[in-house]
Amino acid sequence: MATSALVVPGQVLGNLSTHRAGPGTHVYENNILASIIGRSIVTPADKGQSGSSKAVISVPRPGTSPSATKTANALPAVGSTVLCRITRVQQRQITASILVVDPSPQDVTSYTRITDDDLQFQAVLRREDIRTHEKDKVVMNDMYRVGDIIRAVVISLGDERNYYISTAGNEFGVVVATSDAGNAMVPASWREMKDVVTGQGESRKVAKPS
Amino acid sequence: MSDRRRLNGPAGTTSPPVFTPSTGSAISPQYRSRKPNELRKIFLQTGVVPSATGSAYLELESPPRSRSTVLNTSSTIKLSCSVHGPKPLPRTASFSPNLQLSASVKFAPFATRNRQGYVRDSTERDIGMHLENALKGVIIPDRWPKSAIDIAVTVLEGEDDQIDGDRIVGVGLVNMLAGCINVSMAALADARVDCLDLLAAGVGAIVAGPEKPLRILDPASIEHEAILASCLVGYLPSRDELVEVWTNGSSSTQGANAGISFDEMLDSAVAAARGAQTVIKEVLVEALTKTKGGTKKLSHDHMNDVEMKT
Amino acid sequence: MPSIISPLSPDPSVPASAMPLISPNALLYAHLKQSPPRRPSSRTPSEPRPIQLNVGSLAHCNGSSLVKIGATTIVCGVRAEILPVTEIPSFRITKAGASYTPTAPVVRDTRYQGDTEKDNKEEDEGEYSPISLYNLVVPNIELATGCSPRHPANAAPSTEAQSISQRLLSLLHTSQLVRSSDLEIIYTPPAQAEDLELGIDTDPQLKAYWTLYVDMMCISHGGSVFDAAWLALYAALKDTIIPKSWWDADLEQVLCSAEVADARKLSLRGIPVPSSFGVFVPEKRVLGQDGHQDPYWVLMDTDGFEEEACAETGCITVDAGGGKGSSLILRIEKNGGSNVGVEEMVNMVTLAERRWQQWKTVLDAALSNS
Amino acid sequence: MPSLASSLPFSPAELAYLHTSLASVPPLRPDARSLGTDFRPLRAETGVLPAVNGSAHVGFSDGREAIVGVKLEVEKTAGKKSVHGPIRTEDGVVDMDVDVDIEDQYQGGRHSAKGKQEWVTLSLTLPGLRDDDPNLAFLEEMLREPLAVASSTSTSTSTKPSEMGSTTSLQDNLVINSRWHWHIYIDVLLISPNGLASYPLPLLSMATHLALRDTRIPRLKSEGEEDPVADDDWMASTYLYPRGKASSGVVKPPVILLVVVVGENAIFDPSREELAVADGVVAVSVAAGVDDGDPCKVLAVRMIDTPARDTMKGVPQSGEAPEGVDVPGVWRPRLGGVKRSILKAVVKSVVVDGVARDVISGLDGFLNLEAGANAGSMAAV
Amino acid sequence: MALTEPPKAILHTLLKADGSATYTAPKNGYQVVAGVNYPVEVPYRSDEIPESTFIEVNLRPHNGVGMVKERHMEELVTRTLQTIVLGDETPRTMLQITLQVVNVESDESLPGGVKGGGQGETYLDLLASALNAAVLGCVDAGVQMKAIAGAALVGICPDGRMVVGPSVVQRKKCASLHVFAFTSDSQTVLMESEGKFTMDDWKQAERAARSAVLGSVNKQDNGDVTMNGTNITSGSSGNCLLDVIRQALEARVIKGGNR
Repeated sequence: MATSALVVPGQVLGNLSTHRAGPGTHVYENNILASIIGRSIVTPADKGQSGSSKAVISVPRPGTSPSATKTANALPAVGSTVLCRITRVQQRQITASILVVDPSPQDVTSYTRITDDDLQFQAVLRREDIRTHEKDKVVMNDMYRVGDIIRAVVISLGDERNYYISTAGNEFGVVVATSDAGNAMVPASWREMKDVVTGQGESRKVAKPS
Repeated sequence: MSDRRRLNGPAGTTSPPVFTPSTGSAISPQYRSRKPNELRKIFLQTGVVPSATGSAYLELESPPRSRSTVLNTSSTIKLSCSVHGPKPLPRTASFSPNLQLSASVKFAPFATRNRQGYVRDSTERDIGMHLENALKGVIIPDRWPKSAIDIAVTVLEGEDDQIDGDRIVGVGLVNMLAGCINVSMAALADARVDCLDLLAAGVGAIVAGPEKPLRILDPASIEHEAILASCLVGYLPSRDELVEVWTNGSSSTQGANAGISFDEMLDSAVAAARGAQTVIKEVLVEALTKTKGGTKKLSHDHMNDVEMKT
Repeated sequence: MPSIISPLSPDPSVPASAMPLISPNALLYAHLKQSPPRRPSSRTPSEPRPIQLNVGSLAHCNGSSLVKIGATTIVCGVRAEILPVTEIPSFRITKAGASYTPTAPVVRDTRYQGDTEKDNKEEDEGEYSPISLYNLVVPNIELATGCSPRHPANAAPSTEAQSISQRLLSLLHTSQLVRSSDLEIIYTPPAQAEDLELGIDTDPQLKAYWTLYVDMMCISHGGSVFDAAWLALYAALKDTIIPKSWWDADLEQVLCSAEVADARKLSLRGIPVPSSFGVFVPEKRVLGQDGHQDPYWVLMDTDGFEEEACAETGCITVDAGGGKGSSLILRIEKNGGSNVGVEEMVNMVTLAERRWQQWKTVLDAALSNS
Repeated sequence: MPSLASSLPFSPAELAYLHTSLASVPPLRPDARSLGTDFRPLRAETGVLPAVNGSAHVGFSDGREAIVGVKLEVEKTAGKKSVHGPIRTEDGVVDMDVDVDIEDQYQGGRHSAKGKQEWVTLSLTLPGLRDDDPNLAFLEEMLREPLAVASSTSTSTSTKPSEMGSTTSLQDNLVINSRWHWHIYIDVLLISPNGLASYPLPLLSMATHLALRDTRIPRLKSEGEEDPVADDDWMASTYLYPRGKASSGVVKPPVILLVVVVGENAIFDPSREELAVADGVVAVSVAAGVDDGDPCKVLAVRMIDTPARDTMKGVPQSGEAPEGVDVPGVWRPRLGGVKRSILKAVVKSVVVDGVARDVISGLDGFLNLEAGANAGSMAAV
Repeated sequence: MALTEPPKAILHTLLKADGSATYTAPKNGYQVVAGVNYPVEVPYRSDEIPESTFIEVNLRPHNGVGMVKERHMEELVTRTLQTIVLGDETPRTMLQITLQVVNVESDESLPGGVKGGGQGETYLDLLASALNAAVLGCVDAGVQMKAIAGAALVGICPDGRMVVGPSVVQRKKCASLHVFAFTSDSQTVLMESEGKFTMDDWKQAERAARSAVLGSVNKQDNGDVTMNGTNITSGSSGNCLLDVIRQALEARVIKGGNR
């Protein structure tokens, strides 16, 4: 198959004996068929992987780098990092709506994507998943406030309404916050963010800027 | 008909105009100018609704009618479809590891000769169920767990149907469903939803031919006196599988007498489906090449325009 | 979309591409802050989007149109149905020569002197135009067609749909677009001799009205839906043909001739053209860093994204075709904020007139080749 | 019918077991029915409702029941001249819907003897389900469709108004004269423990079949173009579907059979377990041949969504198998549709192998063809 | 042009509601009763706004049930209140306002049997009264607002004359109708004009409405107004809308006590 031929769902791309199926394809009677329209890409198998040495055929979705396994408006999977906006802070848990899955600098999201809270997937951050140490002495209001943008990792598909996320670990926590005075805030330490205008500090669980 | 959430017409009931048989141009029923196995020209375009995940606009054109009379009969079909997903499940849904697909069909009030109301009636719900059944057969549901996808088809112009009265029944409805399946598949492909194959729908029919019944593809109900039996299939070409079958009209078995058997009618419908699929595949591939590298999703200033053929 | 370093968080791990999702307000501010101010859709604040128009493409309608303004697509169909006068509750026909005079004392203008003089005379509808009294023109917009994620398919009409329908109806009535004389079906009994002795009057009687159902389906919701809906309604009414109709005395019924040659067009009064605008006010948290003084921008013809970020919105409907020097304003609406006052309105009217010219050229082009 | 909340969803292991047993040749059915074409016993009776023209009550062995009532009313045909809507004389109800018939030139005089589809109204009610539920609309359409289909392909239209000719459909027999016709109302009531999840289509179609066979049309004292006046002597009324002595030359209403495709096998009268693992579900409406020798005719075929698509995936012991490789004995939700060849075989088995004829003749057993007692349980065919 | 006859406003006319008011338009036009409940639990989780107050307005016309026209007016009143109500003070709560039209000046000149207020009639006349009643209700319920808003209806007759608060018959004869709503710090929060008019007509109408709502232009420079009811500077002897509201407040606070 030409490396970047235009394919349509149902088009045979290769055989299971010679290739492995990547994203955007499915298998039927040990043939690999395309499952979306796009350009089929054959990426040689990198030796390091324990898997078999066969090349991977995949049909990437627009707006994502060919190698990235995720899709443009992908679904959060277990282990993917997500950016969420906090909508509700309760005693035992925090509800947030998932905005971006696996944020990477190259992917380009259209500016017309609608960001209403009720149209996004909902996630729940339980009290004991907020941080790794002193799990029981967590004071919710010192960790997160409504309206903060946090970076977290999905730990389970959860029940029919919510995914379960966790911010245990330094690189997870608040990324963008607004102070009570309504100004933007800049991270000051791992436990505190400082108001840009008034300089007044507020306590948050801050994500370590990478 | 006081619908509280819409502007209502006059208090009394209005009725469609009654036309007198105009002397000069009594319209002779147009006979089919197409060959028995020739489909109507398909005009398809994707990406008509930028804010949807995927969308498509389909038009089945019929040879241009003389517009000499106000009451012109046309067998063109114009459909628009938009796909929204993957969306979070509604609150009432139960847990499911698969993608929940819901499809619906709505006639525009001006789509048919008799004005349709805004509230969905049983014909639209029936076609909606058919469409949902066909599309559930083509998607791969476990790729997107715990999410829902909404497919909404709007019928802008329906085929004129021989049988008068306010319900569209007969071949007009079957052609409408075939159009809905094809436009939904194009929209799903545009939305990059994982599908097994490029599903296509085709209609085969048995018509009262000059001496013995005739088998034709893509029948337009205006062009035939009596349509004895019609058969619609939703067909997966690469798997040679049928996800949707809807036949009505009696077909005898195994050609016991001069009648055409069920199997032959099914094969003619599959041939019609294959023909439709090649056209749709061309348009999708050409739409892809027009937007190099498939970044069509992001460029918003240039909109591939939608012209509606008269 | 120009890649901009988000003013909010220098943290590179939050990619610029996520900005529109995290804070649309900040993104719009970052674009407008540049000089000259540009919008994410690379338009200047006062630049409207191009309009595309197709007319007369639906078979089962008396008149139809398709309008595309940027990402907003609306298909409009006009259906004419007959409303016999007997169906109107409490309707009394008076004998007077005027086509109809419900018992209201208002005498409509004299109607039947020569027709030619009527065409250009901007005669008025009088207070009790039958169109608004008996709902003879019924505009309705349907947004539940899956035209945007916020409008799911097959839901009951949302508040936005009802608001747009009501605004269309008000503009239709106040601009007196449709002449009620176009919608009347008059019957003049043949003046045989014996009728006079029996006292049967041979004056023209009004037997029925034409009712125009104007249905608009919003295929794609891309902001400023009211503008596109009104322009679609206008183009469809312009394209509408009313078949020749007469009252059949013995059948007690209105019959029509199916000939297009006999049919007639509607003569519409003036060309009202609405142009919507939004007023963008950056949030305090975004402003805090720059201390920018000029807090708001007026964006003409807002698209879906900008409409979401502007709390204060409005619309000006002008008709610059009057030829009486300064154009006539038909409707001004503004709500949701307190930034725009009388002064800004003045230059916005000039922008509205420019939009009027833009629509005029598009309309003439479409009508000429349809 | 999507799998509404069936009472107890099956586990992947159960589904795998059921699928392999049903896919084997010959199919091993969970309720030990020997052949794929065996039917479960059902009990039925006709003439159960007093104030109707025809009625039937059918019950299946798994507790589902259907009661059907058929009523006929005289209605004015909306001809060219009618101005203000038909007035129903039978029970004095003035029906004001303005039914102005459009005299279309391109229609030609084609529909003089033919009936209109609107004269047949079928409504299905299931307590507990909203009446605008798409599934009810789908079922109503499925039941009404074959009735409207001319029962044979030859195009000659018989002119005998009320006697069931061999070539006309139901609505053609409702014509009284050019100005009046009968309007037939078929009301179906379904009583079922797990709602529509048990695909009640065959039960409903058999009940409708028996009710229509039991329907009697009052004899008209008026002739020709006069306004219809009915003879109130019930014994003088004739059957809508006349019952000839021998079963030849007699047209019967259609019956809908539900066929489940598992692997290569076609399985009839599927129970809940068999439906749960179906690769495809096909509903075939069949009309019996006019005289004995004739094979049955297929009136309508519809494919229905199979509940096996929305099920959980089984996890093999030996860890996740690469996608697409089928581990025997591990359930995988069904993808795609039914092979074309298998579908043709299914329709052929319904019509040619005589399953339809057995079912229809079996149903005759319930009708007291002569007279007298009606209850009679139908032995397994 | 001074207001001929001031509107009437009475606070706390209902007992059970958190706040209530009755507003009667001049020339005994519309009379609207507003019932306000604030702050209340938001019924549907999807309507809840995490950082602000959800405002819901229900408008009941005098005859029959609310149709499309009433939905549009509710939307306009809601958006106007959103500009003046400090929503962030009480996040995730609801401000519910119910407006009931109790009296309408009947229009005898309508052709026999045709009731006024039909679908084809304008909605601007009721909009001004509804907005004033809503603001009065919020004031009585103690809703936290950054300013008070008032609206006035102005009609322009074919001969160019400005009529503030036209009666039903006058409205029928007007070439154009205008509704303007101003906050007490003299910003315009709502403009609704329909009919045929030029730019200077519109400016004149705006000035007339402004003086009807805010009183004459030369307010004392520090913005506050002498509370003795007779506002000499405005020379309009206290019959501009803000004065009416102020008098109603005095009646409620000083004389009425907590009735």
